[in-house]
Amino acid sequence: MSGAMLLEASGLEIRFGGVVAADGIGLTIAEGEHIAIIGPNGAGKTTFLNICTGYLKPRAGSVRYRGRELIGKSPRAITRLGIARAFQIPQLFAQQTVRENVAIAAAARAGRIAPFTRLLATPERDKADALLALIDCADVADREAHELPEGKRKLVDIALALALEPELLLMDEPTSGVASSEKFAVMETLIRALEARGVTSVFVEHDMEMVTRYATRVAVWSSGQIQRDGPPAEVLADPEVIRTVIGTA
Amino acid sequence: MMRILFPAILAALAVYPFVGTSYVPLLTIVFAKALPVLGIILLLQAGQVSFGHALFFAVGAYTMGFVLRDVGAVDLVLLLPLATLAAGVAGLAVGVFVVRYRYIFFAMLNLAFSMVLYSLLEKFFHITGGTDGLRVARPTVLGLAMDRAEFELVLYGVSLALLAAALAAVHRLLDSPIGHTLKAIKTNETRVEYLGVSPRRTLLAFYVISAMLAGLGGALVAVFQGLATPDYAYWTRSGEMVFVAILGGAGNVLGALVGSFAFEFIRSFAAAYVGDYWQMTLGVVLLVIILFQPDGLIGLVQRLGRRPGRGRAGAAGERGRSERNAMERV
Amino acid sequence: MNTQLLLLVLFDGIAYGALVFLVAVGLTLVFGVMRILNVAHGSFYALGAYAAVSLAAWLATRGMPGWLALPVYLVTAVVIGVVVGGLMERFLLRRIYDNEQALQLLVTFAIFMILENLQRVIWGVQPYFYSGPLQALGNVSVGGVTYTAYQTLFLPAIALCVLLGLRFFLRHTLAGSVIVAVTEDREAAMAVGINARRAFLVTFVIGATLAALGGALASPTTSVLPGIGPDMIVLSFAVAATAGLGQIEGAALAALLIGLGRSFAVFYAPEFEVVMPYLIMVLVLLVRPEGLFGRTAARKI
Amino acid sequence: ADKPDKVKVGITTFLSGPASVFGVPGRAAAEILAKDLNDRGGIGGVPVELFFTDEGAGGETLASEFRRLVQDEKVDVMMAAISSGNCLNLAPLAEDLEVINILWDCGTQRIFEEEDYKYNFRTQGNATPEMMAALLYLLQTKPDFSTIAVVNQDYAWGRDSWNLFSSALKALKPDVKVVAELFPRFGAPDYSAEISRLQALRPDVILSTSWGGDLETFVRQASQRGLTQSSTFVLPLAESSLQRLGGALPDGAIVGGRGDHYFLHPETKDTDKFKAFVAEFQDATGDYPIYPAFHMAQAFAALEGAYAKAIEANGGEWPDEDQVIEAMNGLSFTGLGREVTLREDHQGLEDQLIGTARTVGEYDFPIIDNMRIYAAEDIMPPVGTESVEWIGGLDQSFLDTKFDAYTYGD
Amino acid sequence: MLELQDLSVAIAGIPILRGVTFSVGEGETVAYVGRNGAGKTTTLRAIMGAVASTGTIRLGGRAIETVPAHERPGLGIGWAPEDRRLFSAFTVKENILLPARVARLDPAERDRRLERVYAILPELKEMAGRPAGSVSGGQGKMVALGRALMIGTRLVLLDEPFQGLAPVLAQRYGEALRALQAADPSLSLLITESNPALLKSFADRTIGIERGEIETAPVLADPGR
Ligand SMILES: Nc1ncnc2c1ncn2[C@@H]1O[C@H](COP(=O)(O)OP(=O)(O)OP(=O)(O)O)[C@@H](O)[C@H]1O
Ligand SMILES: Nc1ncnc2c1ncn2[C@@H]1O[C@H](COP(=O)(O)OP(=O)(O)OP(=O)(O)O)[C@@H](O)[C@H]1O
Ligand SMILES: CC(C)C[C@H](N)C(=O)O
Ligand SMILES: [Mg+2]
Ligand SMILES: [Mg+2]
Repeated sequence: MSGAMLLEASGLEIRFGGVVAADGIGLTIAEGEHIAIIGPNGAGKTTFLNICTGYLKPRAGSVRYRGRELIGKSPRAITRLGIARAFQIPQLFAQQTVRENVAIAAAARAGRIAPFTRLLATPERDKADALLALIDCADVADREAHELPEGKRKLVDIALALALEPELLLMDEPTSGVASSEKFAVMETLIRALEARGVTSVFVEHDMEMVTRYATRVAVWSSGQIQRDGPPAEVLADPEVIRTVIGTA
Repeated sequence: MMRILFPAILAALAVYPFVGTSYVPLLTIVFAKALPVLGIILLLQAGQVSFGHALFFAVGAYTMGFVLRDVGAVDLVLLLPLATLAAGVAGLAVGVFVVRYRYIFFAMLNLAFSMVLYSLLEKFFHITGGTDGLRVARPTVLGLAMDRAEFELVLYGVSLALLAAALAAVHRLLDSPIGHTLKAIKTNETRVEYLGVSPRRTLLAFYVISAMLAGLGGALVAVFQGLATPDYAYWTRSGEMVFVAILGGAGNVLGALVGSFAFEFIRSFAAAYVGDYWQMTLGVVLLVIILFQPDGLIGLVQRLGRRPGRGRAGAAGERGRSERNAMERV
Repeated sequence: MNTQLLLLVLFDGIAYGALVFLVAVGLTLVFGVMRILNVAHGSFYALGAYAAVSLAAWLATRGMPGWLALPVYLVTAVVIGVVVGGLMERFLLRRIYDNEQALQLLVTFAIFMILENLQRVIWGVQPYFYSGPLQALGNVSVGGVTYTAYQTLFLPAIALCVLLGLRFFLRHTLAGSVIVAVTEDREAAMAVGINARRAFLVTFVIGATLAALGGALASPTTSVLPGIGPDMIVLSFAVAATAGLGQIEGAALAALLIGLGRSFAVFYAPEFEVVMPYLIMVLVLLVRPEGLFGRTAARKI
Repeated sequence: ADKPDKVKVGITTFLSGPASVFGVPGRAAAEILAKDLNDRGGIGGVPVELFFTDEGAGGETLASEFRRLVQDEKVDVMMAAISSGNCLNLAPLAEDLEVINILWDCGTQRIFEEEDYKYNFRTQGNATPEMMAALLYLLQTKPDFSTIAVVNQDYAWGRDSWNLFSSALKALKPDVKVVAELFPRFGAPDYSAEISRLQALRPDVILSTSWGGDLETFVRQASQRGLTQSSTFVLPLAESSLQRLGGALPDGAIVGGRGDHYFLHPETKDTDKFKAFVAEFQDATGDYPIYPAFHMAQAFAALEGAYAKAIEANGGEWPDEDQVIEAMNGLSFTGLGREVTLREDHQGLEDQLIGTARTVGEYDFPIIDNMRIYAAEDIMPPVGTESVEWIGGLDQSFLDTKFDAYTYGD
Repeated sequence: MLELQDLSVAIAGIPILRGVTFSVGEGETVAYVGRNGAGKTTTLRAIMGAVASTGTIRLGGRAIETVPAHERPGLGIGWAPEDRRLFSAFTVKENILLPARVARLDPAERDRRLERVYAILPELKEMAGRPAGSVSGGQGKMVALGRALMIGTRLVLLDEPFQGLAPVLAQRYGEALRALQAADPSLSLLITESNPALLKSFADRTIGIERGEIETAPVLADPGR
């Protein structure tokens, strides 16, 4: 099922004071994959995403995207290459409405400056509404972002990433904080949308249920290293992984 | 409100000179000074307070002075664009540097630059006329030399027209995609980066525009007063501009006009009637506005037309605030 | 340039820097803690100077020896800090903590205008002058040049004490931690039992007191006149920004730089005297965008 | 024209900022003078009404206020201004607004040398005679010095006055070395660094044409650090600060008052008019009058005189503006010093009184002793000649310029 | 221990809690569940006095709605906010100790509690010296929990404590919290969770909230569906 090589990370190292957050991380991602990253807290999962998106610069190692080196590039440049990111802690524009939030992202994607047309009169408006409907946040479209409850904020955060129409989408615990009643429904539609658009995705996740359902592959982080990497069935069955991450239900 | 109120005000102001003249000079100043305020409002959208826009005001003013002194009789129609351009160039030069900074650093760097200009204007007595300033001769308009009365009338019209154009343009601009990006910088710059957009360049673009607005204002004031002095660039001037922006209300471009109007009138009446107390009067008025009308005079009008649930800072306060410093934190 | 001149530059620089620091540190503190750029700070300075000079001069006519003015200054400063600063925080600032920074700044701007005017009403526009302490402490001679011990020794000493005192207060006392916590997140602070309001009040009063003290201590060295406030405040701004957000040590270094820069200018390039503080600030921020001692913001995402 | 019910007079003076030390006494004087005038029935039976506005508010606000007074209040005469800078800006404005303007205190000589004005008149001397008097007095009384330093405020007055003084010095005593030219900004609160530098340089003479708060701060800090012991101070404007400086000003400093006026003026101090004014001024302010007060007296004398002359010329009828202007030309009037005459270039001819500070029993502040009064004509260029070139042509004979000498007490 | 009598909150005019009424018994552990935006966090913030509310809030029989926000922790209420709210200027340890210092506990007592916290959350001991600003999302949650336990002697409010925690840890917390109750039977816990499955294991009781109102018959959303 997995197509051409998309992203290739190798030998990533970074430490903060004493903490080793990445210690020779290497991971390859092929088109069409949906890779779940699991691992104990503080293992370095977010750090990995931070490196891939240019927020942190590793002491060593490289990340190639379609053969292009990403290390040293700014988050902006990397985003322009088609890599979008959703955050563990939602990053929204607090004082603008949810619809505006998403439309801004869409406009950024379209490179639309249009100094004299209203944002909500541009085609981006419809894009925004479509996306909000997808993650079923249409009801809060007119709320200012800071008014939203945590769960909704997470979803809107994902919508912003989607609005960039990325080739590769990196999501940091996309549905943590989203009520379990919606969780699955949302992730379901989300993954379908990604498939439909042919978007490859990586998502950090602590909910094994999610992992088993939606990941095509699982990578297990543990104190800055990749402890295990493979198809969900195998990896989640690995006693070591069960001991360090999953625990006995 | 831009639809109803704006045209109404314009119409009223446009016919005024035909019914009465005594406030023509004061109103001209009001219009001219509303321009830099508009520039301030622009930057406030991105959460940035410039404490140095007097710099560009002064650049505009002195450009007029220098050209008229050293080049000779240049026509107003040429002078204004010239001064605006000069301010724009200055804005670019300073902007490239300051847009890298935020909050107090942004505010203070702007202040620093304007104070540097201020000191230079003061020090280079033989070029700039020093503290006493530079006289600005009265230029021709479309080739005609005019006496004071005519010229003041013309200037009234010109300032009003320019201001109206600027207000309309900025209003559009702020609601446009790039305008919204600007506002986004205020609450979450990191995310803007992650949208593939450069906050700095966006800010720079608007910075230059605001500088040009300030410059135009300075130019108009200078020809009107026939004078350009270093304290055009002094920090309290910049403070005044921010002051007026808040007084009028930074939430809407009309705030610039309303604020400038209120400010100049309060000032001249205070000067006339409470004499030594004019400063205090202004201060008290401002306090009252901020405490009881945080979104400025314009907010009063605006409030009526606003849907509930979108209340600004005041209302959504608690969470709004914690949200804000959450944003600083996350 | 010969060493003797350098020496003089050094002394003038330190003397002036010490004074600037005493005033600017209060502003830096208030800004660091409350994120409010207090434009009225300069007015506290002026009030301090006026109150101190008129009180001391009056007492002197009642036969108070010059050195006794020093304790008087301290008392005046504290009274002003507590009364004026306290009232301002309690009845004005407290109401706008939830509003935007720009708005908070403007409130202080309004208060600045009012206080400036008020001070003119109370003390008029005539200059006041009383240099009792200055004379009491006498002169010292350096390389054939006479300095007042007050400016070259006493003020720097005081500045040093204030620096160390504040440092200790913020780093090693509960009150200090409380203030720091409140700065970062009021709601969270309340949730661990901190009385945010009191913390803000205390901070602001300290800041105001320092400004007033600066004014009081400056009064013997200059005639107290309308307009000293606004001049001092821009300097304090420059210091606060150069220092880095709320960095006490930064403020000290920045003030010193500015002091030296100024006296350098006077000796070697008088035209640049006025520009110096700003040039220094621009240069520093060019190299260190977060200010001299500024910490780069904590992890964001 | 038929009689108005008031003659409105607008006056600009420093009411705020360091300079207000100097401007406020000016206002006090104006109020006293207006009251007296009105008690005497006003101008040709018409009372005067005064409108004050603050020069401290800054050039632009001042210009607007000037406008407002002329256009809205419809004042008949303006009196502007103290600061040379403001005069340079307001004189053209007055011309533009076609209102009579009396330059009541500002000093820069450039005003009438660079422009011809119809509506502007200066009822007092200007920088040139004021500086020449100071220089002459120095050269005549303390000729043996070889180095000089200047500490002036950084604005028109400070610059122009030094320009005049120094070029005259170059012409008359070329060997003197200028060791430092310091122009601290107007209103600077602290001169420590400047003083250190001066102490390092040890000039024989230190000139400062500063005034108001600035002068006081400078002199205080200088004397505190013993600078006043090591150098001779030449302070052409210090008369206006003597009372507040008290002991800080060392005996022996050369002190002037920009014209011939002084509350102990040897020729006029005993006239009833003079005594009455000093008394009233003391009641009002608690101080002896300083020279802005005297300059104000001259402005009022000129105003009254001009109207009287115009009314007479108009056969008892109330004059229109042009007739008043007509009357102003060549007008002679007497304030509280000697008589002053307006030349055809509208510049006043005012003699110059200057002397040496000395502490005496009767006053708790130094008084001016060894006074010399120089005649205006002798120490300023004739109409049409620019000061700078006139000074260029000075030679040693200038040092023999006559004067009337007086010592305190007789 | 805790009793809420028709507690209502409105923000910017919108009603967010409508007459919320329920109680948590002494030593009881209550799961407070509801979908996003139901009002869980707001309820906790109201109890802490972080938002203005109407109705009554009783702690151990005493009405505390009039007690100023900053004095409520002193009554023995600890709160671990959903969004962590750490003080990044301090280290992890300083964060945990802060409530105790503010309450001026004597050092002995303070250390006793600190040990208890470390016992429950050993990870914190390792992180003790690190700047709180630098810790990871999940680590942050732990620090917030530890901080709440320092001061919360009678009632601890946990806002989605498991959110973002690796499952092993989540489980261990379950156990740890139970251990806590065992150690101190009078301690009451109110735990919000949008994912009730995690609480099934040890909550004594579940209260549901929906659109700001208490659901009478809370149906625990079953993950399977
Ligand atoms: N400052 C505010 N302004 C306007 N509405 C607000 C504000 N704060 C909260 N709300 C609204 O109150 C409702 C409850 O929010 P709350 O955070 O309590 O939900 P929650 O149950 O905690 O959701 P989650 O499980 O996602 O944390 C939401 O609809 C939210 O939009
Ligand atoms: N900017 C930083 N400064 C200092 N330390 C950091 C920084 N970013 C990460 N760390 C440390 O690196 C380690 C890995 O952090 P990271 O956020 O990647 O963990 P994580 O796997 O995402 O954990 P979680 O599942 O809780 O989010 C943590 O111990 C954290 O304290
Ligand atoms: C007060 C005066 C000394 C002012 C000075 N004559 C000037 O022209 O500015
Ligand atoms: Mg993470
Ligand atoms: Mg919640």
